[in-house]
Amino acid sequence: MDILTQQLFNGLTIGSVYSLVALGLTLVYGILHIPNFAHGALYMLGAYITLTLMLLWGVHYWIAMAVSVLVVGLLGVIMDRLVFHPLRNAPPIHDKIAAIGILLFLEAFAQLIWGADYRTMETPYGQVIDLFGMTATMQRVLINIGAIVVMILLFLFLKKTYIGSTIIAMAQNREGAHLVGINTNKVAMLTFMISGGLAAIAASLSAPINLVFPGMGHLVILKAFVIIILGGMGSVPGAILGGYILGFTESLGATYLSNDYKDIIAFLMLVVILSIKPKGLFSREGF
Amino acid sequence: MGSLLKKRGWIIGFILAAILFPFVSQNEYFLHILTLAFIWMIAVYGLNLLAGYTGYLSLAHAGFFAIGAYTLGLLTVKAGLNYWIALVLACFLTSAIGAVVGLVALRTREHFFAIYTLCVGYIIYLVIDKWDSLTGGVRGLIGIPAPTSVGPISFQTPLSQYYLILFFLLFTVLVMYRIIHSLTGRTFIAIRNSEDLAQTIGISTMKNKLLVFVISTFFAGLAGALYASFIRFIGPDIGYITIIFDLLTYLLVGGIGTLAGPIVGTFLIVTVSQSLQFLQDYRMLIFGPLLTLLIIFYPRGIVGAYHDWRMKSLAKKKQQLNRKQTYVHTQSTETEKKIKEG
Amino acid sequence: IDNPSNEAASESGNESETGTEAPEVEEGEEVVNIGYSGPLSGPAAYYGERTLNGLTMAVEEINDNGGFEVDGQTYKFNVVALDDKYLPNETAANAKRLLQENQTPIIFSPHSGGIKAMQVFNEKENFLIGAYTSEPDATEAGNELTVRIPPSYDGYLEPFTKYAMENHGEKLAALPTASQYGKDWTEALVPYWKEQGGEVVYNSSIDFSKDTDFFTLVTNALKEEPDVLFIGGPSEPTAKVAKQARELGFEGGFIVMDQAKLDEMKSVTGSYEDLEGSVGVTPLINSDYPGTAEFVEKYKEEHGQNPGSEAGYHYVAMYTFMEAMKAAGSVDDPEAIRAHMQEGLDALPEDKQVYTIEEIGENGGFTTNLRIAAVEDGGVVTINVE
Amino acid sequence: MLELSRVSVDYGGFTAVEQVDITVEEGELVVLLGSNGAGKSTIFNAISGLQKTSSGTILFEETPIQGAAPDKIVQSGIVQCAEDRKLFPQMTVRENLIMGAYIHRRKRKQVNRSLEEVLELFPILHEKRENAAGSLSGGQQQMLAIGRALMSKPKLMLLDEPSIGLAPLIVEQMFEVIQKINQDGTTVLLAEQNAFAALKIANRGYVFESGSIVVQGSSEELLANDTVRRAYIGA
Amino acid sequence: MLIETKKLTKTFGGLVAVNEVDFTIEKGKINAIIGPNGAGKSTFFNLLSGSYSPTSGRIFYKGKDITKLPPNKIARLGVARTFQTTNLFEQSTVLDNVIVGHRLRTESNLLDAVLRTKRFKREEEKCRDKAMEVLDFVGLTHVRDQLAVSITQEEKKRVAFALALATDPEIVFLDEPTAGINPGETEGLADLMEKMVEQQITVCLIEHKMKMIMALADKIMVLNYGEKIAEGTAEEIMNNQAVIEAYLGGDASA
Ligand SMILES: Nc1ncnc2c1ncn2[C@@H]1O[C@H](COP(=O)(O)OP(=O)(O)OP(=O)(O)O)[C@@H](O)[C@H]1O
Ligand SMILES: Nc1ncnc2c1ncn2[C@@H]1O[C@H](COP(=O)(O)OP(=O)(O)OP(=O)(O)O)[C@@H](O)[C@H]1O
Ligand SMILES: [Mg+2]
Ligand SMILES: [Mg+2]
Repeated sequence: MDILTQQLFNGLTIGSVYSLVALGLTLVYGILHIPNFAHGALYMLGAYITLTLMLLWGVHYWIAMAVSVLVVGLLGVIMDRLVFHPLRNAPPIHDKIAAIGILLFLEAFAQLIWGADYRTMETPYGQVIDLFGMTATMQRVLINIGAIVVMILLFLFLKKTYIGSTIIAMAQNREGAHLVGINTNKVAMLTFMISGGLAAIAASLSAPINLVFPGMGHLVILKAFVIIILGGMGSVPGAILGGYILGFTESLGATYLSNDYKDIIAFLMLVVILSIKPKGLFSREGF
Repeated sequence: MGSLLKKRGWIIGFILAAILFPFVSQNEYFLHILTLAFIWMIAVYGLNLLAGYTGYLSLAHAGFFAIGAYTLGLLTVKAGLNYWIALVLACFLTSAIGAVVGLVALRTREHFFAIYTLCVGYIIYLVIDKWDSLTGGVRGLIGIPAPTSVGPISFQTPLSQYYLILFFLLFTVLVMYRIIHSLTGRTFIAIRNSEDLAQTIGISTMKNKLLVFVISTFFAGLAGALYASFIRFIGPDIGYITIIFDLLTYLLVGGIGTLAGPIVGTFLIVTVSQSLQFLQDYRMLIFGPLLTLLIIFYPRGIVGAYHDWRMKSLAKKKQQLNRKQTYVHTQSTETEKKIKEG
Repeated sequence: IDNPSNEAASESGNESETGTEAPEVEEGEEVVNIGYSGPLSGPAAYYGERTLNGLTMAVEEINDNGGFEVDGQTYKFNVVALDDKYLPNETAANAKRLLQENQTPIIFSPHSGGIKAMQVFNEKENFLIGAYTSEPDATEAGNELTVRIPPSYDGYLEPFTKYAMENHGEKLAALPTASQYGKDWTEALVPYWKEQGGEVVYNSSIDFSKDTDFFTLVTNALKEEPDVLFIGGPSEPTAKVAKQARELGFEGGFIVMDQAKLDEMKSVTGSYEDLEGSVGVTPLINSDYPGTAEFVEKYKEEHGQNPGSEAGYHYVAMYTFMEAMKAAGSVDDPEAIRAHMQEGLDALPEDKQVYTIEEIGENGGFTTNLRIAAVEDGGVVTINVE
Repeated sequence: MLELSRVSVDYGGFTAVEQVDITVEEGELVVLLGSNGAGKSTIFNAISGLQKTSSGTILFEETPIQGAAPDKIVQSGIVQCAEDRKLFPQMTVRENLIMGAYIHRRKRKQVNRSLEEVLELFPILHEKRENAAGSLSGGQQQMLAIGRALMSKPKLMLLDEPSIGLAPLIVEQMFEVIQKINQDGTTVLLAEQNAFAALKIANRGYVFESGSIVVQGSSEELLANDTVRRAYIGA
Repeated sequence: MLIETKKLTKTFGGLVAVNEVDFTIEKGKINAIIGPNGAGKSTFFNLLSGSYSPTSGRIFYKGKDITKLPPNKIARLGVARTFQTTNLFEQSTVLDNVIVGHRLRTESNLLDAVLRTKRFKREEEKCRDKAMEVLDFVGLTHVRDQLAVSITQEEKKRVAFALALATDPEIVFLDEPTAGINPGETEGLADLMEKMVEQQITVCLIEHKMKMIMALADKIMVLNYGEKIAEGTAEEIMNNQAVIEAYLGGDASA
């Protein structure tokens, strides 16, 4: 087993998960300027909903995931309507605190419904396969393929469709969007919907290789913030690239530098990059 | 700004209440909670000067709080230094590290600054967590002494610690008050409003921002050092992100960029979260939405809401006065209009 | 066992009991408040709940049986539980509150930070700490009013090492949790392993609260092809590590740090197959102390799941404190209660001995008989320790 | 076509527009004159739905539109070209224009045709079509804003001070463009400080002062009115 | 000669916004810069005030090279400016807005503020007096206690003037000071500029309002596509064919 290729694959897998989470975050952060700390909670709920459907009604993994995407997307919409919409004229720090309030609530809520314990998600893709000398489970291959497909679809959506460009337009001038006849409320809801859906996909894909528990969102949210800043706020390619950079840094850093300090490496990297390029790697905002 | 000045009476009221409280109630638990709240308030004031008056939201302040706490802890426990010397050194070391961080961090702006400092804070936390040989790692640092006596005054009892920390809080408020109500304070506000404009009226923005950053880390360090000698045990979790979120919550609920905000917000949230204790596991179920609602309905915090309310009632009075005058005015324009049209 | 703040604990879907209802007090009876401060919200909530469950079960039993008598006076217990979110300063505040408002002679806390924060003032303010931590400092610092409940882990080193070396080989890779407990364990195990002629080919740790995926670390640990993998932490992520090691082709055995329980790990891996060749502590449900079976039964009935050791230990400890109160002839003199703990242990009825605790050490630590177990041929077998 | 009756708008406690009546007939070019803070933009925002009215009715083609969402109003055929332009700064000029045709997004061909027309109308935009809107100078941005408004093929166009900050040559062109737009069949409601130039191309005008209309009449009447001349034309 | 630029150039990516401009500003005069939109006028101001650093070329102030100085140092030398969009501290009163303008002429630091030293008190007083003085100068004494949000556009422009004047400048750069102001009010602002010159303050402004410029300016420079196409007195400019073609259009007298 070649350790380097194996670790590259591992890095790719983690990077895929990071990228998916970061994408949802970057949409909401970059477009609606809401630093949604509750995004981690959406991620957590995505995993729980898929899991519950599979356990309770024996729904197939993919169908469960699809339902989860819808439900979490809707939850994102509700969050927007109830909390962020009323706050749209407040400075971003307010969104931050409100999001923390939501996060606390959703975690307590998950604990109430599902208990505080760890759960495991079994998928039909547990088999171990040998991939060019690397060991992987089908699930891991799936994470990588799934992530890439989702990213391509999202990119096409934003770049090639009118509805997609309304999202971008609104990011740049909300009132301007009004003036050309865009219903900005709908766009905001759409953005939250997509963001929640992406979180659910990320969680449903990655839960089988980890565990499901109320605090699972913490694992990724902080890193997702690092990624979107690294990649330039609101930049879709930036979030993807940032996710993979972080994934590889972690897997290779843990292997060749230090396992204990690998998190510091990732954060230091961001600090260094921002010190040199104060506006992130993709300094031009937008797409 | 004018309305800020009027808050003097408010502050004197607070001071009196705080000084008299132990005479009214001997409840040690209340005393403990209040003392702890005072410590948070000091840290929140540091954050307020930076975020509220220059507009730079630092998420690294839990880290600086921890640096202050650990410096005091290590200097007293491991180096056996006198408490007061350690306290001074803790504050200055925190500010020194703050200066270095600020020098680089302040080149970024807005969201980038927030996330940059979030990362710095996290790195500080990780270093404390991983640097076993110095900080004791996850195990933490025990046996931190209480403040040593100054002449005849000893700080062993909870009551004396209460007054000591209250003293530091009042010192903080005084310093803040004087900074805010000075040219220096105006300079900071100018930076918050527009850095470009501030520069063209001759203000060196970098120098001033750095100054604010250093002062604010100084107070974070002071709060941390006091925390260490009050709880007398510290672990890496005091540098964790949750602490900065708590501090921010206190600040926002109270009212960012106001002088009384830190006191009001901290006091309110600490008491609310203590009184929700009976809910145990589910207190976040209530506290979370409560926090969110507060932010939605009082976006400028409690103090800000009070100001707005005052302004409004003042404006109403003014309008009532004006209306009488404008009535006369409109009448005359109306006749004029007729003339013009006619 | 100390479960550090950054690690969530495991399982269960039912709502938790937090604190007993105030007991029904009849004429002439008095109530003794028992304090508890632990994580009841946030990532470690489940761990907190389980410790509290053990406590409340004991207290409810005692109250249902009409309370207990000290010096001719009948008393009932009332547990007052407060959430501290795993933060030491909150524990300190809670303790102050419990003392002020409930005059609790004993306060339980299941994490070392909180315990240390209370130790600053517990002697002066005169209350006993029911310390659920295996951190040696908790008792070694010489606090006179601390009772350390769980056993220390030194006893496991020898039997674990022996079993693993005999059955699997001499190359060890260590990859336990990054908590202090995991580090302490590693610091004890690694030298011992080498002393016994073994080789340590990898030594690192996993931070379950920060690592999204363990594959990277497991890959690194298996790089040198070890015979034995030392793992540990909360049961579920530990099981995940074991499973991923198998996926990556590891065929050796596991030494499972005592924080993880084999039975709980099985619910993650699905069967014992992946855990074949593991050595660890005997799960409470597979233990055969005199009172275990009854306790397990009762716990299942109340909470719909198997109890873990933290519940069991709290249960025993509560009974022991009660017996010590009787022996001391006082319910509110912590010093006297502490002084009579040994008598309390001796007086503990057989059917309450979920664990048999032989004695309380000089410094206040309980000493328990160790039982270890291994997974062989798809099942748990108990291994005798000399 | 457009009829405002007794419309008032409040900002908090302050009444910016009070009991205003305005009518615009189809095909007309009507100008709102008034000094700064008179309430012209406020009226425009109220018509566009960006600002809530506190009382009064706004009828567009006989249907009340006060309180309707801004996007609905655009769909019904009113488009505003705002004072501060409200462009999408990081989008290119072309993308901005295309967004302008958002309500016609399903008619690709028509959108492309409008795009060509607009680029023809403003050659400078053609030149800069791949540049980000934010990098244009003030005047160029103003043209882009008008161009973007034209892209939605409005029945009624609200132009809020289109000449602000423009060079004289461009101002002249701008008014020519407006006149042309009007002649091509778009009804125009124009807010201006440059009263002289505006009245030269307008049919009728209203003069605002502190939130209410003080004078109204045909362009000739207003041009002839001494008070108007003194206050707004400076001649 | 107060300010002199030598081959001043600024490029944004491929675009040359200001192209090798040589310009001189004479003391005590009203200098105007005109030109079509996007000609580079604002950019030129940003270069002079240090907000942008030039791609090439030099800037001299009283013979001293200030090309590389940051804006705050340039301000200290006596160069003040306003922005094209009025940029005030909206939540403060007019007076508070202006007080800080004199900050650069004070020495007192944080310690003075905390200890309330004599110097602090003296300088605090000095800034306040200065603010009152300039507010009086621009004619805004009556609104000095109102919040900046609540005053009219024209008053805002005056506050911006006052803020610039509070820095004790020798020269002020005004970027379209009368944009969005009606003719009546424009005259008032023009008078104010003349009053400034009387006070020995050199004025340099960008404007599109030709009538005002022609009446006011002693010297006019015309920029087009970043290049200087003409320079001279109002009369010279009015009759310059290149300027008429590029900028004024046929109806120049309107
Ligand atoms: N968002 C707002 N909040 C409070 N007051 C406002 C707001 N917008 C405008 N105003 C006030 O309402 C009044 C009318 O403003 P409006 O912008 O409609 O005037 P205008 O005629 O368009 O002036 P201008 O020529 O400057 O564009 C002014 O006194 C202004 O200060
Ligand atoms: N920050 C920038 N980045 C890129 N291009 C810029 C930038 N600032 C200005 N430009 C470009 O430089 C040119 C000159 O712009 P400038 O704002 O100086 O024009 P101006 O003469 O002030 O015009 P106006 O009279 O319309 O305000 C324009 O083409 C503009 O697009
Ligand atoms: Mg307007
Ligand atoms: Mg300009």
